[in-house]
Amino acid sequence: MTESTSTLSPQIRILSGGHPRLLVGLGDAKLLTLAGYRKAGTYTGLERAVSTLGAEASIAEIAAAGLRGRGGGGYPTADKWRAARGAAGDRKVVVANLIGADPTALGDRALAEGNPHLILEGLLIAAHATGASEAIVAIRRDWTAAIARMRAAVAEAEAAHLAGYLVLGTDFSCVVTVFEGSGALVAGEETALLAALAGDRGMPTIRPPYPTERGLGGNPTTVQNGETLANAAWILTHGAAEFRKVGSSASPGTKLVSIYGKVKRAGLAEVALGSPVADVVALAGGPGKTLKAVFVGGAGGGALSTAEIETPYDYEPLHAAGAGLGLGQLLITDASTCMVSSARFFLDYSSREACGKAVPCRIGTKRLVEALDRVLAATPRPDDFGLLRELSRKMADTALCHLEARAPGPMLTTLDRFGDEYRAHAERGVCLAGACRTETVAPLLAPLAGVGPAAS
Amino acid sequence: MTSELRIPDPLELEAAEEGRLRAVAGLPPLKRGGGEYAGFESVGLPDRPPQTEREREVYTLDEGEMLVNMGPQHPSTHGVMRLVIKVRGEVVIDIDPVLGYLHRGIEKLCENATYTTVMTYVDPMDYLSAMHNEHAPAIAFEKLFGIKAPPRAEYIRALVVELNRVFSHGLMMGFLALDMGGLTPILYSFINRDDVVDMLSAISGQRMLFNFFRVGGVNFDTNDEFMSRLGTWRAGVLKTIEMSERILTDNEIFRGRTVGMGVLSGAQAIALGVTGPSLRASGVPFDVRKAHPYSIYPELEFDVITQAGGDVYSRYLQRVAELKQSIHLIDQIVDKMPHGPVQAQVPGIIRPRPGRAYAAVESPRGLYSVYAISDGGPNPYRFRMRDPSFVSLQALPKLMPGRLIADTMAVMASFDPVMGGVDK
Amino acid sequence: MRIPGLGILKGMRQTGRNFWAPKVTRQYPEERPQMPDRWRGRLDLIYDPFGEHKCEVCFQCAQVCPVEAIDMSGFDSQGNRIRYGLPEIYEERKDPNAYRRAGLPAEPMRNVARWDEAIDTAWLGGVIDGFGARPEALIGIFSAVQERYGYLPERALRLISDTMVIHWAQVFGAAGLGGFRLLPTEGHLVTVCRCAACRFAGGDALLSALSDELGIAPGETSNDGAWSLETSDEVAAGAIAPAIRIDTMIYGPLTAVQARHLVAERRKSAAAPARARTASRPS
Amino acid sequence: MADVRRPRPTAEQLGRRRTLSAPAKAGALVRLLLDRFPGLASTIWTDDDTVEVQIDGAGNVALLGDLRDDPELHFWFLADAAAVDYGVGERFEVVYHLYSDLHPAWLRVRARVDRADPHIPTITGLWEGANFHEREMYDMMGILFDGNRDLRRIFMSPDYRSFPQRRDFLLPDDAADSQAAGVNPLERPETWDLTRLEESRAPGVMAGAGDEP
Amino acid sequence: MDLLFGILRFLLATTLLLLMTIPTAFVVIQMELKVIAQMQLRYGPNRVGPWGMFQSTIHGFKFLAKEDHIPDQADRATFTLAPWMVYMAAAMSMLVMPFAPGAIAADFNIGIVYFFAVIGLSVVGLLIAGWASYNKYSLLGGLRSAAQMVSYEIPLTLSVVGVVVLGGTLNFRELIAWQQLHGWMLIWQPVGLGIFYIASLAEINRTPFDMVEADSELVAGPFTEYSGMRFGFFFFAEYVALFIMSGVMTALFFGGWLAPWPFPAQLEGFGGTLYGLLWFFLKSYMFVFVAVWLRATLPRVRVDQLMGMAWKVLLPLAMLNLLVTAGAVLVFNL
Repeated sequence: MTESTSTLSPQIRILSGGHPRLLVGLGDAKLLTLAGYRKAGTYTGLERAVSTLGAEASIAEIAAAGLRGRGGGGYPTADKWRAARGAAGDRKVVVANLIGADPTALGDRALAEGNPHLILEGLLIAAHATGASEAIVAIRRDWTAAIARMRAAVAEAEAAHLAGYLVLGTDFSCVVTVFEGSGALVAGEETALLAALAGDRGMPTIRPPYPTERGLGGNPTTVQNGETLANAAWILTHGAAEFRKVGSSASPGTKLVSIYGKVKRAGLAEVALGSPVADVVALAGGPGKTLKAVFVGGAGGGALSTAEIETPYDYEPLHAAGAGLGLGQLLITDASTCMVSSARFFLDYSSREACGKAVPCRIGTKRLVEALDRVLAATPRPDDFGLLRELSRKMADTALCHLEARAPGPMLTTLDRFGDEYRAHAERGVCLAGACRTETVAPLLAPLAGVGPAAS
Repeated sequence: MTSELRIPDPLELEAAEEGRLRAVAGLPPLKRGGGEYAGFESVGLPDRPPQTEREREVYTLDEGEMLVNMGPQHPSTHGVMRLVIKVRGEVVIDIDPVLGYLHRGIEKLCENATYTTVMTYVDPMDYLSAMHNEHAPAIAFEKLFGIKAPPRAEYIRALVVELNRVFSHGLMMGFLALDMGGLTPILYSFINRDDVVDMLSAISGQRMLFNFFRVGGVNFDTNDEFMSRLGTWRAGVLKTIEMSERILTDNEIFRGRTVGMGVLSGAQAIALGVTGPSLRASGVPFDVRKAHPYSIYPELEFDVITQAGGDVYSRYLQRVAELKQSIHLIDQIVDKMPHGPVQAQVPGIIRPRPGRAYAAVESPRGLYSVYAISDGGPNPYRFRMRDPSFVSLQALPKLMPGRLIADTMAVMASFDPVMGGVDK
Repeated sequence: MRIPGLGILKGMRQTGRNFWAPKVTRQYPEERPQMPDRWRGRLDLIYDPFGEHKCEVCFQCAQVCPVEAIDMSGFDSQGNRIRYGLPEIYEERKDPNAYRRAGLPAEPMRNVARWDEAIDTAWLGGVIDGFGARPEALIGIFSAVQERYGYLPERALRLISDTMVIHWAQVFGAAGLGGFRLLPTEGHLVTVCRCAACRFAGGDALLSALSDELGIAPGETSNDGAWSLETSDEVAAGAIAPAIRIDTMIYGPLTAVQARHLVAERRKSAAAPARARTASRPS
Repeated sequence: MADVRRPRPTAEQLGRRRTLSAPAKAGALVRLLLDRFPGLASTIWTDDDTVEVQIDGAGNVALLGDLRDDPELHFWFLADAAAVDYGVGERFEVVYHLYSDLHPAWLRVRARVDRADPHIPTITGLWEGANFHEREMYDMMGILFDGNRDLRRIFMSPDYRSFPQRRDFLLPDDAADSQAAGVNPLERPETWDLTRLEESRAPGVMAGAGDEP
Repeated sequence: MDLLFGILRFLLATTLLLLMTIPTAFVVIQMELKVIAQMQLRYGPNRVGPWGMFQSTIHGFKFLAKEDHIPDQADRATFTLAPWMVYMAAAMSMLVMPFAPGAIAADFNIGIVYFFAVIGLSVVGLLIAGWASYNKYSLLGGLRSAAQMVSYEIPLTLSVVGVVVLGGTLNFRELIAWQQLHGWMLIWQPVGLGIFYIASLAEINRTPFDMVEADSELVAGPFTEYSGMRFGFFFFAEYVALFIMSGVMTALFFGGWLAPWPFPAQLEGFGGTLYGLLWFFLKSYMFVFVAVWLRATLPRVRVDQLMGMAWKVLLPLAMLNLLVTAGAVLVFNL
């Protein structure tokens, strides 16, 4: 398929290659209408689930496919649905998380803009499987196109009795509503999303109780990433065996990866889980200059050095390497990128996006940024590197949400792999990448004293 | 008891004596009932026509009569109030209480406050029984909102309320003595009061205006500090009360001034709306805790104490007896107190259904009631408070004619009014 | 029949005994009273060892305060200048309304809209009803308001809180997250994307170039009030990074030179379409 | 929890809902009232410790007298007498709360008063102590009690010209209009010229009513 | 020559007495503050000076420092005159006070008559003050004081007449000498003592008979409108009078400067004077203490009860007492 951005926002460029499943025909205007979508042969998954299989069997199907949450946690979807189905409560809710916690992760946005019916179908399947009578689609509020198309899709589906009351003539009813959600990093956390939906400040709460037991309005709630739902729909359409054809045994299937940074063609690609990171990088035409490091998983992930470039792109291996799948962000940096300021950028992003509920996150990220600033300014305190590791450990221990636990990830990984840059900055005030000469460290903060001259 | 030391009414004596003297001197007898309208300069106010017959009656002076302004800056008016006293010599002919010097429009404030905020506004009404002030609205709002406070919360409420009653009655003993020139009992009462308010501040965090009650419970559970203070206080409280009692109860001068003074018959008290200890001192066994059991009082064992006399002395004895009764009630409450939560789950902004609720509690001064109307909004549509001392004050003009100025204060103190409540 | 004088003697015995009894007076300046743990007499904000307020203006205390006694004013974790409470609290004492209230002559404030922007209550009520006053729709309502006014006026938030029966400490807290503006911006708004993609594609160069071109730092407004500069993640330019947004149009990918040129062009063309909210603001 | 602040709290959060049906203990009283005063049958309402009847203001003395003197009703104690303003164009209500030791329920008598011409007979003949209540009602609401010898201001000063607790009484302060109006009243300079008070006086209140009742 | 010496001695004695009244007042006030505080479980003044013993002194200087306010419609002449009259009445009555042998300012042979004549003058001052203040409370207070003092003069004097009949003299010194021979007068005149003490309390407006300035009824009685040093004079006069009454009671019933058994009753020469002073002040301040004690304990009686007591109880008792005494004197011709 070719790079077509016909119906998608200009930000989204579909890269060729990989194993396109969800991306098939994406950006094609036909997919936006129900008719065109039916012509592509779908909603059969929903029909199958509702009419023939029934809830338990469809959950079993998902379990057989071994689908895992694409939101970065990698929690088996089938288990989550079972928990929600087993939970007591007359009113159950399913929420599709299209908040797009990290704006650079374009997968959800692409799906929501290019193929809303796919997400809707997956949502309805999840609702039917968990016995939910109410479904909520929470979309990042500045994805206006996605919101409009999703609303239109819901209207169409309800008109066609694919959603709403008495779906497909069965007694399964599910009312779908589309809401804007505030685009904040923390909103990727499901409890925070639920708090925001309850009209509260979007801040995560302590788990347990898990949302599947006590979520929105105290009712069992299943929160699923849009990509996960799309995969679920795909599974019930094509069958678990088909799904397992691609991907590793531990986590079959594909993942939408948005690749950016110092690359020839930044954009969105769909790769099989378990394929080496190198191949994924290759999809974007590789780095312009010599590859230096690959930041996997954005602010919550970590950096891979060129030595680890062969690591399989999968949950466990990346986690072992200190990185994470995240929402599929893949940042490629070349030799002209200063690792210290990059780490500082990610940490600053985390601290800016901190909801302010958990003290370790709120204060800790600030302190880490300050320590890094001191390092960059070549005026470190003697114990600054100790402080970095100590604080990171504490934050990981006392974390309220996974975002907080992983916030120091980029810093730690770079500190392990590129310690010499840190030392050079701290001791001699020299940037080995030679990048800090031109860069002002992150905006909205006071420019650091001595950064420019220190580099000479 | 009332028959002994019964003093004759000086008014008749004085009139008869005056008539005799005038006859001896060959003067025509004094004409009574005539007199001309004196106007308001006689009490230092800009003159204006009288508004009502009653006012004209008060400000019309016979021969040999004069108007005395007692208050608003008088040493012993229990706050800022003004009594316009019509006297002949020292004999009181008539009294007209002038209120409003402390009026803060609390009802209006509460009608513009949310249901949770009302608690802070009613506190300074009857500042000697702030807990009672909070109790009535709490009950009324819970009725409106259809929730119930947890049992432990009810017990804590009863506990703090009775503690409040104890120090309020203790202070009444002291103020009564002070208005008769006895300096010491008030200080003994304040020893007791200090212990109690320290205790209450240990549980509620404030010393005088507690803001302790919540809709659907209380603010805090008891803590060790409170319980330990309660224990030490309970050990010594009766002794402190004893000290004042020894000084007053048997004292001839005290009895001579209070026995048979300001006798209020039961029927009269009912007609005047006098409630609480003052009503029971007239022999009417009306106690809201029994008449309309509201908190946990059905579960407590106590009888309604009454006195026969209906005079100042009986009111004093009544207060003392109820004080000791409250201490026994506190013992029972502490014994029976269950475990559990102290606050029902209540939304942040309370919006009851439209409806009406009336709740009355027995405050140290009598029936303190709240009538709240909800229109479904976040603040009460109408919030009415009936303060006992406000109503009891009407008894003063009925009791005083024929007495002396000196007794005005004693009789007023025997009703134990608190101007903060009277003026709302 | 009691012997006269006996009661008096009884009382005198009591006072005479107390003459020797231990005294209960607290010698205040020497003996400090023991304040109970729950003492509510005094509030204070605590500092961290780095000498900063630990309060991050997250409104959680205000949310749990039963009598809405807590007023807040400060910068939240987003760097937003947020506050709520009566205007005469804290530095808003210098607010002209507080002056007016005190009967003093009041001069107009700089950004009037912060206090005096009139809200189309009917319209906002309609919006809220359109969402059925469901708390899930809070963000949607916010974005509708920001769509119309360019920021979230305090009165709009108050109205939302009252109509939807959400404690408005919560409303403020929710508005604090998710990149809403709580202060009005003036003139054309130039937004430089701050997302990772743009940043590593050289977004910072854009920012420095633009702030040099406009002569203002991010978050500021030029003196003539025609241009404001801000940074945000919302542009989210994946493929077209680095990108900027002027009012509503997104431009990218740009180099620093192109960006500077673009803005310069826009500045030259004097006939810049006024934004909706500037029209609706009382002059 | 986030769900506590939902607009319509669910039953378990609210705890016990009150039933508006007449409870057993007040049933006897309700029957007795229906027997004595069949005219009031339509207006009897009761909750768990109050029985309420509504009458026309003119009939208050007769009804309260009967209630007090009837040996079976025997409502001998006037607990409270308050006035309620239901807004411009609506009505006033004078609400009496009575107590009887024969019946375990408060009896609430709501007497309607025409707001345009607020007159109602006094009950000081029945309970002398109602005098202060009526004075307060006159002071705060401007209700005129015919036959009360002492109807004058009690809290406000005698030369005060308005009736503060009426609903249309405009405070020159933020407390008066709720925030639901969408404005922060502190920012409204016009609330400061007190002429608004004069305009806002209700039609029923003649100027200087504070002077000649 | 002799006359000149007498004049000098008189001037010296009067100045000494006048100077003495102020510290006396300070001491008595201090006693009142401190003793009542102790009985009320307070510490009382304990900041000014060691054990706060200069508190009353500070009060005195405070009066000096305060504004001297005279109401517009007050009668200035009488208003300013009244405090002096009250104060001088107290000060002059000290002239015959028998402090110690050789320490009597004016040793009249009619000292007792002089004393009761002078001490009665204070009522005039109070009456004037009440009338001049143009204040209803002051007027009521003045009238009360007039009625009260006039009526209590009678039992007071009558109770002393018994003593005089028994002692056969109107001179304090001789009376004390008589007591040295026959034992103290309280043995012979117990009833007289009781009447005298009650009546004297009423005479000097002490609790429980402080009708005149009943602070909870009449705000401060005749003193309501007074401020600054004028009020200070009333204030001091009251306490000086308290001391004087105690002193006179000591002289009349408790043997004046005589020491009680087993001490030597009296010494010779200048040492004897000091010895006498010691015992006199000891006894007097004991009665001051008792008065303060009463004030700390008792509430105030009502004015009609006060009058009733004077006329219905004390007067007949005093009469009876006098009758019995006179009869005894006739029968046993002592």
